Amino acid sequence: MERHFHEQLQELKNRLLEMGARVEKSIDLAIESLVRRDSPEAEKVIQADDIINQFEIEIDDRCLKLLALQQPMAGDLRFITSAMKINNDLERMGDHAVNIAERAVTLNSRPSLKPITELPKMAAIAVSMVRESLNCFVNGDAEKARELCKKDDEVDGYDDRIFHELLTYMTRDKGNVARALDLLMISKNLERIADLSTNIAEEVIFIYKAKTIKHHLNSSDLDDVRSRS
Amino acid sequence: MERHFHEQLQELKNRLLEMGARVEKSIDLAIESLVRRDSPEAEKVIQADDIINQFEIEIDDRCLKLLALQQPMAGDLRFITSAMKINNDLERMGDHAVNIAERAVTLNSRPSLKPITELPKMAAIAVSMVRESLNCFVNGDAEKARELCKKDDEVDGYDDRIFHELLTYMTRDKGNVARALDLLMISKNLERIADLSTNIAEEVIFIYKAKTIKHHLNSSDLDDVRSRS
Amino acid sequence: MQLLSKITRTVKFRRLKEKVIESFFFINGSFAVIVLVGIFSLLLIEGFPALQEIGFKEFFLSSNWNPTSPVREAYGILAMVVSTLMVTLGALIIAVPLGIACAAYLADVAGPRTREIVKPVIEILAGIPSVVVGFIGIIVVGPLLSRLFGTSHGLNALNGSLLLAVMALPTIVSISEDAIISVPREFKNASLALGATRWQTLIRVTLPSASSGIIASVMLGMGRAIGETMTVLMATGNAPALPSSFLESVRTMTATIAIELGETVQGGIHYRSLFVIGFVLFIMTFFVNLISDVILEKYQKVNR
Amino acid sequence: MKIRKRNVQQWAGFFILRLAALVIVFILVFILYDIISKGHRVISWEFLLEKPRRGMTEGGIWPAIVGTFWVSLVTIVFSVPIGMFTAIYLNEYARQGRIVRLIRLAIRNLSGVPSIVYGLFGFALFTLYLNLGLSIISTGMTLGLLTLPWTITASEEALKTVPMSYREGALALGATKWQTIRSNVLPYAVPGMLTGTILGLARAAGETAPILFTGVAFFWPILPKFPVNLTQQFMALPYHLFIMSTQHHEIVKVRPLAYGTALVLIVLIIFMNTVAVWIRYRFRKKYKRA
Amino acid sequence: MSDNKLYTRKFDFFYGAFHALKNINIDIQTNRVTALIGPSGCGKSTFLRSLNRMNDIIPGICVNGEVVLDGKDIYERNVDVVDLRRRVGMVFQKSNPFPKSIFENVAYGLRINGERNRSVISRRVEESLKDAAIWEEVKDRLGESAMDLSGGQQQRLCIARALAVKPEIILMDEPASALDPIATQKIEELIFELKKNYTIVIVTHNMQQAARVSDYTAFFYLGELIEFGETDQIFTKPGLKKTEDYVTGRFG
Amino acid sequence: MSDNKLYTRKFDFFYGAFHALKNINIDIQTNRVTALIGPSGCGKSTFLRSLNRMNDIIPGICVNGEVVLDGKDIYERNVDVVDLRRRVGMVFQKSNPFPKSIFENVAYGLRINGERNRSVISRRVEESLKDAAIWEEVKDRLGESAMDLSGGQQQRLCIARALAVKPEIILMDEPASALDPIATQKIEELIFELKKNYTIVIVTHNMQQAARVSDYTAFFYLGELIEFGETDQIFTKPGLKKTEDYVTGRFG
Ligand SMILES: Nc1ncnc2c1ncn2[C@@H]1O[C@H](COP(=O)(O)OP(=O)(O)OP(=O)(O)O)[C@@H](O)[C@H]1O
Ligand SMILES: Nc1ncnc2c1ncn2[C@@H]1O[C@H](COP(=O)(O)OP(=O)(O)OP(=O)(O)O)[C@@H](O)[C@H]1O
Ligand SMILES: [Mg+2]
Ligand SMILES: [Mg+2]
Ligand SMILES: O=P([O-])([O-])[O-]
Repeated sequence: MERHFHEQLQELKNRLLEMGARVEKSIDLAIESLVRRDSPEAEKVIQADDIINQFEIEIDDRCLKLLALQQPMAGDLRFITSAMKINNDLERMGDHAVNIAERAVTLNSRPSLKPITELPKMAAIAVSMVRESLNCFVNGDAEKARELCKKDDEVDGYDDRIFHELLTYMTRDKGNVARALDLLMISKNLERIADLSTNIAEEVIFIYKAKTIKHHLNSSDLDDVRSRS
Repeated sequence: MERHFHEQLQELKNRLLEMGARVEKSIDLAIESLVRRDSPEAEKVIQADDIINQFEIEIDDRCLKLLALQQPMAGDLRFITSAMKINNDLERMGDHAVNIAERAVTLNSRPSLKPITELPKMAAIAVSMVRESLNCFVNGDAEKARELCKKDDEVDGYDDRIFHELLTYMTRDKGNVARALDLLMISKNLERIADLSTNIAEEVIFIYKAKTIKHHLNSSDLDDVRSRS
Repeated sequence: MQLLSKITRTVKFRRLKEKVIESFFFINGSFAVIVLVGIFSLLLIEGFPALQEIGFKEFFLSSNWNPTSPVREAYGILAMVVSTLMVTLGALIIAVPLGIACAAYLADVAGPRTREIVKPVIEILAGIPSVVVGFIGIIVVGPLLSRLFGTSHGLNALNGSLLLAVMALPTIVSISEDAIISVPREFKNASLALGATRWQTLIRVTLPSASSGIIASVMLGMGRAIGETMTVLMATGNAPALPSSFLESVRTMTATIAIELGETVQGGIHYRSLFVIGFVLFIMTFFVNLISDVILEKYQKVNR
Repeated sequence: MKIRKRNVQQWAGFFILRLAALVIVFILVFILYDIISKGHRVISWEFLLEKPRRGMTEGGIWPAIVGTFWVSLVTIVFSVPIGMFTAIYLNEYARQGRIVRLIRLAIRNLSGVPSIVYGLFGFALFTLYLNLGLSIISTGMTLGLLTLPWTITASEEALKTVPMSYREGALALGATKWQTIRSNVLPYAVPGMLTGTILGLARAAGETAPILFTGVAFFWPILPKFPVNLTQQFMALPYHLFIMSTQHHEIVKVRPLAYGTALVLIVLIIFMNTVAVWIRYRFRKKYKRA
Repeated sequence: MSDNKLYTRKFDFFYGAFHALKNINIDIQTNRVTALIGPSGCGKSTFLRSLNRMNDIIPGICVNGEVVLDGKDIYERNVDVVDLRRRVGMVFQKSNPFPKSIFENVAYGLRINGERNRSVISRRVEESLKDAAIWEEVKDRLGESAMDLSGGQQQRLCIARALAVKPEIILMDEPASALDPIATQKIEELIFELKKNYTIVIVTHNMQQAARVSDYTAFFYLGELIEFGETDQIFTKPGLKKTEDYVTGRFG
Repeated sequence: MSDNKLYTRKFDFFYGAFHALKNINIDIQTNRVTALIGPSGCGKSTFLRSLNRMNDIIPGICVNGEVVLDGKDIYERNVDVVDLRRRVGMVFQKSNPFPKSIFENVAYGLRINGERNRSVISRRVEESLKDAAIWEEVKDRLGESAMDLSGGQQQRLCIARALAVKPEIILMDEPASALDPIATQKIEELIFELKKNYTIVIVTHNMQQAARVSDYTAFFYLGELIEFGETDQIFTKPGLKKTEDYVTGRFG
């Protein structure tokens, strides 16, 4: 039997997807503004965060109402509590995008330190993780979510490389320190975004397989889930 | 009428408090190991994280069961969903403590860059925020929670100062860069811990005043709630 | 160990005791069957020889009943069967509308006060012995009818019908009222909530829902009328002929038995023929009751 | 407009119903009035306590009262225990099956058998076959059979009003069947059984047809003395009334005595009814909340 | 004053000397579901039955204040109760189909209103059965007795019967309390559908049910209206301590 | 084989030709609450009543397989039903106090067991009433009729009555379904207390109730035991699709 409640669950899903799309866009834009040295673009990201925050409040409220009014059980319940967490994760991704944008503005106001090549690649992977984790969530694809968790390693690899590269820049020239630091922070932000996507993927597995895989470091299901930064 | 359910809520509260105490201790230890250059102490922190993670899983499970089995309403419902978030926040604080400890180990393995004076002060404030926010949560003190949110500014102030100080160190001597960077990251971690405490305080206000104050940047209740890192 | 054996002993004793008690009640329960079978077979045994002697055809199809005739004894019961049915029909024509209307009034219209007055009245009416009603028939109704219709006396089928109507009314009223009152309140509420008036509710919902109970009450009333003896004996004039109108005197089957059994020779054909009449009565009422029973059962099923 | 029409319809309908009820009340009032107004004149201690004299044109009805009493007593003794036990069997012990269906069928048919047929049966069985002769005992047993289905039905009704939950409650506590019946069923059913029994008896006391052939006498002034004389003939109120109103040679002269007899009979029966109703009322009040 | 279709002002209700409802002011929103909750005996049913004057059947009652439907006090002398009840339909706790055929059950309301036209009747019957989401289950057996339906089907039939006379408001007194969870769910979904076209007031013992089906919730206690507001508000952040205690089960 | 106090193996139950329970294997854990849930007519009550042979009252039933209590099949021929029912107490859906005094209600079970000693009886009565959490409410009116109590109090009295004979297991068939939410909550709390000393099996229509009160839940469907497991498992992560569909209301 189709229930009104199930429509509401669907709606909740849609809202989360929409929020996810906005977050992806913010991340993309922030990185673009950095690459293209286009500060107005970064400003847009900062402004857009308000909307994402609104999303978060709205979705949280929605979940709370569903919990209060519909007494969800089993899968539905796990879905809603996970939605609350995913919501939180997305909002934090939004914040990270803002952080990137802010750093971009600072960097854009000063001469370029070096051509930015690695960061966009890293960002592309992070954004794809966001998108895919949400897709897994929507399609209930726990298998794919499990694979996705492995992608996080790639991003961590980028972060490491970028860190070392920037360290070189800093040690090479004192004048580089501040700017390199900014870039380094951007890399850290992207790394966090990827971590948060991993969280989402884990939640998906939790919803659809009813298994808590977080922190089960030696679980054979997923050996490489990292503890969070 | 006293209900079995209400006992369970009380138990949930206690578990959260216990987890909070462990997190505080981890932060304290991590900073101490840094100040006293005592790496084994830091190792303890890293090991203790497993227990904190276990706590998180257990509390999350507890909340889910309460939601599924007791159909909480109104205040009780808000309490449980907030507990889930606070749980998450505490676990992340634990992770930050681990990060600090890891950096401390790295730093301890090299000569001291400078006497560490500001960081312990900052840490003290952050830890007090953790403790106090949890106390507010336990005692249902929304007033105090509101005040607590202001303390975050102090921590941010420390972060700023430490950042600038370290920047000076870095620009002064290339050899300092790596170590300064580590210290800087520790400061960032502490700053995040304070932010997360602020989140908890916000949740408390939400439970007991049924008001979402997050992101209401121009709300008169709390002008200075910052958007998260 | 000792305790265990004690327990087993008490259990055994308890079971035995229960068995004995149950058997005792069962024996009592069988009594009704014995009585019914007894009545049936006794009537048959006592009556059958007469039927053999008289012949079915004459017995059932002749309307000439003259067992004491010195010339030729006649044993045809058609006239009294017709009389019985006629008086009964008359009674029903009067009692059914009146009874149902009264039942509907009591169950659905009357206030609790009125009901508290009228219900005992009905019960008292049911309690009045048939001789008393017959007595009234002779002394009050008879003269009244003779004056009304200009006949020489008022002891006729109409009188019998009127009195039988009075006898049947309490049965019809009380069983119909039961049926109407046990129509679930919810039906009435539903109808009222749809904007029906109380009258519409009564006619369209309540009475139809109670219909099987009402029909059963009519059948039971009919059974009562057929089997009634004293009133018809006293009030219908006792003329053993085929009646042609309600103003003629008639004699019913029951009245015939009542009048004649005392005068017969035990074991004689007259004596036995009266048992056959009894048997026929038995069968007639049996079927009437059977029908009402079937209806009642159906109605109980619906209202469960 | 439409609304008014419907209200008129309702008013007229209710009016007819009310009229019907009035007619029935009127019938009873009329009968009672006629009998009381004409019967009360002859009522005296003499009328009640003396034997009839002078070919029953004078004197009282004492033998008829006594006869009715003794017959009723035999009826009770005969039908009440069997009736109650049967009801207990049917309602408490019997499992739905062939035998029970048969018993119920028998009971329902017995209750429909015309009273005159009981008379025939009682006459043939008790007076002839069992050789009890024309006697109080034959008559009482005949009426006992007549009332048996009523007693059973009334007792069963009473047992049915005891909620199933009382029985389940007791059984679930480990009571045996008989313990359950004795402690949790009978106490609540007995008043109802009593009511039904008395009502049945009141009807039996007014019966004439079944007793015509089993021992009632036109004139039998010898009073029965328990227990020896239960085998003698007797007089009974309803039969006396029948005689006085149809068979007497001076029918007009004894009419006041007939009215008197009718009054006594009716008062007796109404009295019994009242007692029964009173018991039922008390019973209902006591266990209403059940 | 209010623009609502139905509202009460200073409404008091007495059973003889017993003051069952005290100063009730409530606005029933059009095309919304309003749920009445509260502990047993608090007056929910009494209030509901006041809205179509079904209480009139009970002797010795007395009312004060106003119940206003379309700007007119329904307790005024010249109001025709029969007409009122046609406009304000009712569904009862225990499903109560008449012992007639399914078709006749639904047609009943039309017939008593004098509708004779066969095709009009059968069209309305079909519509109502469809609206009550039971058409598919009974369309092939309209002539069968309504008593043969399952409990949940009977209840939906009763709803269809109420819909047939095109009421403006539907009152439901614990319509699902005698049903099993699956039938209950169907009724709840039906209520959700119905509110598109009807204004619904529902009494329920079951707080969760009130939460699920209603847009507005009124909390009664000891004959008083304690709190009235949007359902999600009442169940997530009630305004008063008493309401919070009741919905979280800290009561009594 | 199992070490449990009560378990069933390959248990089948027939009402005449109707196969009401099919191959039920279940282990009732000692000192735990086991809830039986499932859609209407799935056989919950039948199963419950099989455990103390209350079904024996119904004619035409037939059972197969074992119901083992303390290692002994209760359907064996030489088992004394009366004794069995004393050991396996029962509480019914509608409270059914006897129309006697409160005291006599509780004392009834003792008396039919032949207990005559006044002081023993009155001590047991007090204990049972205390265990059933109703002593405080009735201690000053033990002589009054039990029918004057409220519905919830009556139900607790019935529980006290069942406790008085010191059963080992208590069966409850929808014990709160006729009660309002507050009385229901009291019963639920009581069940929680009782499991310290008794083994409880409860049938409930209300999934939420099963979730709240039980430690183990058995989900029945069409006479079969679909899933049996720990309650939190069943309601948060059921093992089977059918169970998940039922508890999330996607059923039927
Ligand atoms: N006909 C009546 N006569 C007298 N008092 C009544 C009557 N009907 C109800 N009451 C009383 O009025 C109060 C409110 O009753 P109502 O039936 O409205 O309660 P409710 O909230 O619907 O309760 P429930 O949830 O048990 O149905 C109760 O105290 C009840 O005892
Ligand atoms: N006495 C009986 N005779 C025949 N069939 C019966 C009897 N009692 C129950 N049944 C049938 O057995 C099945 C199971 O009935 P049971 O009462 O155990 O269901 P349940 O799960 O308790 O349902 P509910 O939730 O409605 O109480 C149903 O299909 C019912 O129709
Ligand atoms: Mg109510
Ligand atoms: Mg059941
Ligand atoms: O009731 P009757 O004695 O006249 O048959």
